[in-house]
Amino acid sequence: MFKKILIANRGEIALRIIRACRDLEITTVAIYSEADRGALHVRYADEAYCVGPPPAIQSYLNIEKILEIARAAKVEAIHPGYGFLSENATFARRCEEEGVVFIGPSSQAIQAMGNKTAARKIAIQEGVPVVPGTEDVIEDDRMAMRFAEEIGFPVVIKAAAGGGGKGMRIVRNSRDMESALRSARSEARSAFGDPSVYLEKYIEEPRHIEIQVLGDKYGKMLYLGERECSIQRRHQKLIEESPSVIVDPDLRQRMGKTAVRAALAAGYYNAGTLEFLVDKNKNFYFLEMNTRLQVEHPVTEMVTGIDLVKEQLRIAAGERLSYSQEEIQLHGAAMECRIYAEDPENHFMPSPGKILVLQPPLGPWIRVDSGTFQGDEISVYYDSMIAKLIVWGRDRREVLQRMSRALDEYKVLGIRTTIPFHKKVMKNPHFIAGNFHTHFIDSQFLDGSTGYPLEEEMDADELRDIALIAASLAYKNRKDSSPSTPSTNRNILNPWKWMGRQQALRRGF
Amino acid sequence: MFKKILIANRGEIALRIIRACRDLEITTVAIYSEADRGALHVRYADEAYCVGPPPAIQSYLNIEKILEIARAAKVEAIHPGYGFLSENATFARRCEEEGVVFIGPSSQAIQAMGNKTAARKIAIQEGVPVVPGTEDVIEDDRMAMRFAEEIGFPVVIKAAAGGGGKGMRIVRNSRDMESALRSARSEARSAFGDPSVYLEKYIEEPRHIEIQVLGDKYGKMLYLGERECSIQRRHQKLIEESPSVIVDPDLRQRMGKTAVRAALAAGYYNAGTLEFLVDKNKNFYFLEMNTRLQVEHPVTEMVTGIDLVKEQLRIAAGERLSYSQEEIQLHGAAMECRIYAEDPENHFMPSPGKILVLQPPLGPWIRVDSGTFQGDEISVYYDSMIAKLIVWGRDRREVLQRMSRALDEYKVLGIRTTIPFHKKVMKNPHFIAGNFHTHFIDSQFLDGSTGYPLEEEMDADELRDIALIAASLAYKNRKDSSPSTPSTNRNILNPWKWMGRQQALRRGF
Amino acid sequence: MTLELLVNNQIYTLEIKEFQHSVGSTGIVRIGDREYVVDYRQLDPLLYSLIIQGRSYQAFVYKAEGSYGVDLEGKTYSIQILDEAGKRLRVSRASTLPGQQVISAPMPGKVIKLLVKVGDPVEAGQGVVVVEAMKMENELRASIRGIVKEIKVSEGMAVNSGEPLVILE
Amino acid sequence: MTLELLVNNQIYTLEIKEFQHSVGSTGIVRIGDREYVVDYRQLDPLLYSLIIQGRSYQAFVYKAEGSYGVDLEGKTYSIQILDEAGKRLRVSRASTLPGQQVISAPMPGKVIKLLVKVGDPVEAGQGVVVVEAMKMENELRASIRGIVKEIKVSEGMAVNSGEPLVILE
Repeated sequence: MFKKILIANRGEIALRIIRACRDLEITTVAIYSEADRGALHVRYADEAYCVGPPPAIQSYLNIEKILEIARAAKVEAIHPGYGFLSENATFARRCEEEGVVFIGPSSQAIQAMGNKTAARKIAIQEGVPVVPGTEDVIEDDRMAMRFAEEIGFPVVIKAAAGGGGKGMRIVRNSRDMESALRSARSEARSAFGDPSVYLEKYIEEPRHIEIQVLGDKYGKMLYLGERECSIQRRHQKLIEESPSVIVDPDLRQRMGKTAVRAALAAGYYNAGTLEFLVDKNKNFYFLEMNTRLQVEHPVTEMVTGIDLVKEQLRIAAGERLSYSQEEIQLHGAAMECRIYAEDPENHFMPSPGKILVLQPPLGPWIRVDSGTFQGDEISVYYDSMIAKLIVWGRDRREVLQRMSRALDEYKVLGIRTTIPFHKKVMKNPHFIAGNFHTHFIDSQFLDGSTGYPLEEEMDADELRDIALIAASLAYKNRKDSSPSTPSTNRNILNPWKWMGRQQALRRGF
Repeated sequence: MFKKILIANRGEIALRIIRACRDLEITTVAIYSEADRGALHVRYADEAYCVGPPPAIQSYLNIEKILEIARAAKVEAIHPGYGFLSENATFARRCEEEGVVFIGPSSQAIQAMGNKTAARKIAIQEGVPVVPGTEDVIEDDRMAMRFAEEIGFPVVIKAAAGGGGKGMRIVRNSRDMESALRSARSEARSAFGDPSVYLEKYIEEPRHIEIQVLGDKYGKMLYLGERECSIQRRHQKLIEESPSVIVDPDLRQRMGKTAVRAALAAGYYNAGTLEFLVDKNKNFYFLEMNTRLQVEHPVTEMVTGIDLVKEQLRIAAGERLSYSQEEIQLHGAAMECRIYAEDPENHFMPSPGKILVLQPPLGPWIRVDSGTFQGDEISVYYDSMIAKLIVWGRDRREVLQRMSRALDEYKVLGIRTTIPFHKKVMKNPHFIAGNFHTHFIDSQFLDGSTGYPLEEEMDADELRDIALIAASLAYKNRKDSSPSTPSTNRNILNPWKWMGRQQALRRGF
Repeated sequence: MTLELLVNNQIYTLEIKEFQHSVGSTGIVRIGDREYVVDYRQLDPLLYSLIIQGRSYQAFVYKAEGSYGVDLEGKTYSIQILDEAGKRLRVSRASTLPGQQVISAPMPGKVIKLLVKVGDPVEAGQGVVVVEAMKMENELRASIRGIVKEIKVSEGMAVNSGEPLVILE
Repeated sequence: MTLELLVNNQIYTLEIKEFQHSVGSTGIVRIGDREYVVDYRQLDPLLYSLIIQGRSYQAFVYKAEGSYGVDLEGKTYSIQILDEAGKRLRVSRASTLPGQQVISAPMPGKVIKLLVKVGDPVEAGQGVVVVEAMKMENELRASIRGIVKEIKVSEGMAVNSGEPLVILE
């Protein structure tokens, strides 16, 4: 096993990796941008080096500077976490060239599976189902029509040059095809300067379900069940769980074996994830592969008992996977809520700022993977995800109850977070019943004017009175304790004054 | 299920019960002594009522006052936690009389199994092995000799009137019997005014292993594996784990079935624990039954996935256990370290006071059941246990690694705790190998003069230099920020001053 | 002691009586015709425990932009106390022209796209400008219906928190 | 700036240079012939992050009984800074008679049992008095060998923290 590694990341995932390293008594080297000097991952690592100015492109994405630190600190390996350089084939290759182990797949495997089109080709070769589509740009409208009839309506026209819904048209029958092609091309031209479009089968209300695989360098590849990731907003995952309510043992095995086949075909090792769309009839279609650890890896860890980061370290160090597919059993259910510094009532607008109070929930079957601390300043330079709340239960019902409780206990003050929104989702009858798809959040919760309004409290009047009382007592205390200094905002917050006053109170007993 | 219950306890176990109630949407009523007005359990409960002055006898043990609150708050049931009134048959009976459900066994079962002698009689009737002994006082020395030869040496002579080792003699062969009896009687007379002694088989270096049982009101009784509780100091448990390294599936089944038989014989329902001594040859002897939830219940929860507090609530509400013995499987391994406010370097002397900093460990497979908070004052009135740190792993080795890591992360400042002592135990080769017994802590760690000295640091010199640097920077900051006010101790601790200064620093970028 | 408090655009009058210790004791608070017996304890600079008619509450109270933020059972209230300073503040705040809306940058970032130009009519809820921050593009919307009066930035410009971007009328 | 610090009964001289910001910056500290380049940041009233020659440390520093308590990697140091006030303190503390030990109550509690009487010889480590607190009986022990000079309490008496119980000589 390695003696010393560098973690080329920040935030909760850097903490997660440091914890795994500590378990294995591996010395850790953190890197930090100038904005992150006080960050938690810097304090938790054994060593820490500044990697550059705040913008990621000058720091956490600066390949040569990171390799320079790796050389100077004499590390054996680099863990990229997720995001940043984790799926960067150039970085993986540069590590290989420098003789530093990249804790992930080989640069060739990243190249093969990291590119969506290339991965799709490998998948098709291996007989892995993909969303049927023309792949190439449509030159001839009649060919498009023939193809649509072949794969069946509805189909979707997509702009070849870009995304974000621009130049996209859903076509439900052959009558609409011609006009849809025309308007899609015109929109694509004005949005991207290129009218090219292609055709794909439209999966209605699909679920986003992914398979976790784990493979060593000796050709052993295992699947660790699925994760249900359909709860998204702005195409970003909000809530993930394992198992999925719609995946039965047979489907799990079929998807798992398919995923293993595709990963093996790419010569893959390390932890990896194959993303699928699943339609109402439980047909699954390969979307893409993430050649790295996922944000939502904890839900798989909770149901399998396998520490994925430790496995990544072992695999990278050349160890063999020590168990078989049969030994991987899913126990109970797990769910993750991502805590973003965003305002759900204002279209999930980022909410950077100072965290005045941070109280994570504790107690049974609660896991918090957090990258922040009370007093921390959430900066505008990086991702807004500040923590993940993961809950395990014997079944999904227990998970939902426990998650509600944990969300209630979780206090993050000073910034807006997605916590109140998650509470609302936990009470949604469709969500509770397991009936949802990738458009669920927008279709159920979006309100045009305010964004995603939160639930109204039942006992709003009484609560409001209590809030008024609390504010007035705070105001009174401030006045009582400083009659001479008129209204300096900070006085109320001076902890040492009240400590003295508290002692006076205690003596009063 | 109940709509509202009262929790007749404080500290971490009150929190634990409130959390289970919140999961089940049961309204909670806390009671608190005047010393506990600011305690965590008061804030986490839905309702809270003062039960009396600080001493437990006037508050948490005040049966009638508690029942008065229960009536006024209109609760359906009372959870006693552990300690205090949890094994008090009178309290259970009074609850029954008042028509409030006691969340525990019936008062008769407490009476039957709560009394050590009565429980021993039931056990013998049921064919449960107990430590062989004369039970009655030895009148005739020759009978004692005959009995000793029957059960085999070594035997132990114990004073009938008391404990604490006074009047106790271990006899290893028949030659020493007569003089041992004489001196034991004389010591017993001078210590307790009563020379009566009795004889028991002496179990050398035994392990303390207990079986968790769970029974409903309809005669279904299950065992949930064992807990290894041999790591004790002053006869109080420090570290518990499940499974025990010496318990194989066969022994587990035999002990489990024995425990179930004894519990059923007493008409028991609720969660309960049967304590056994296990000798080197894996013979087990029933010691006593705890007719309540145990402090160390989380290790069983972690390996079985069963929420014992929720089960207690369900059983008390008259629900049936919903699973069978076969469905109870132990997954992986779990360990608990009890965090006491005590100074291990000074004979585990209590260390009450103010908690200046409290940072529990977070991350994968870590559970913290805590009853305290940063700024809390650990009072002298109650038990010194302030929290429990529980860790799960795929096997014991993983648990030990993770526990070491979690202990390193756990910061409790302002008082002394057992955290550094636990760290030392985790590194002890005998403990790691699983070779220990109930005298292990004293035989391995006790040093006559200082108590239980902690490990010396390897890099003590360098660390000391860093500590000196930290102290001098703190001193310098204090001087820099308040040149006019000479050395008021609190200045350094004013958080609002440094916040302003921090902002100045940030602008300096 | 009598206080006027402003929350959700409504003013409440509170009468506070009989509290003896400044960091914890029992007293009475009247709000309109509702009377509360309040047992409170300040446990932390920001943390208050209140027991009112047997119910236990945990409130975090902090100063934020001239008013008190109160977090209570996961709900956040913004409460202004109308003492003399507060009343002055209120008056000065009212100086924003009625019917005008200034769309400001909610955080430091970069203007990615202007979705309107001066003179354009906009509906309430319509996107006006896109600002990038925290790796995300954030569309800022109009909260009133009106027309674009002034645009103070151009695409690609870096902006600071609170900086006005677009003014609607 | 040069400071004298006392830890574990040894005095160290520290020379501190070049720190510019009071809550975080880089500077040099010399201790004897050892020189450290220190990059530090105060993150909290009690919490310091130090990076020294690439190694990252997290130190909690708090005032405790006239000296600084420093928690570093789970180890606690008690450090006294010998400024003028500190030196005076040190002198006044030295007034305890040499060879004498005052056994005081470490916390409020009740005297359960006196294990010695005046004139008894005691060994270092021998139990002298039993005090009950936090549900436990705690045996207080002699740290020096000597004889019992004075007993200031009787069995059953309630005692406060720091109250002298037995004096040995």
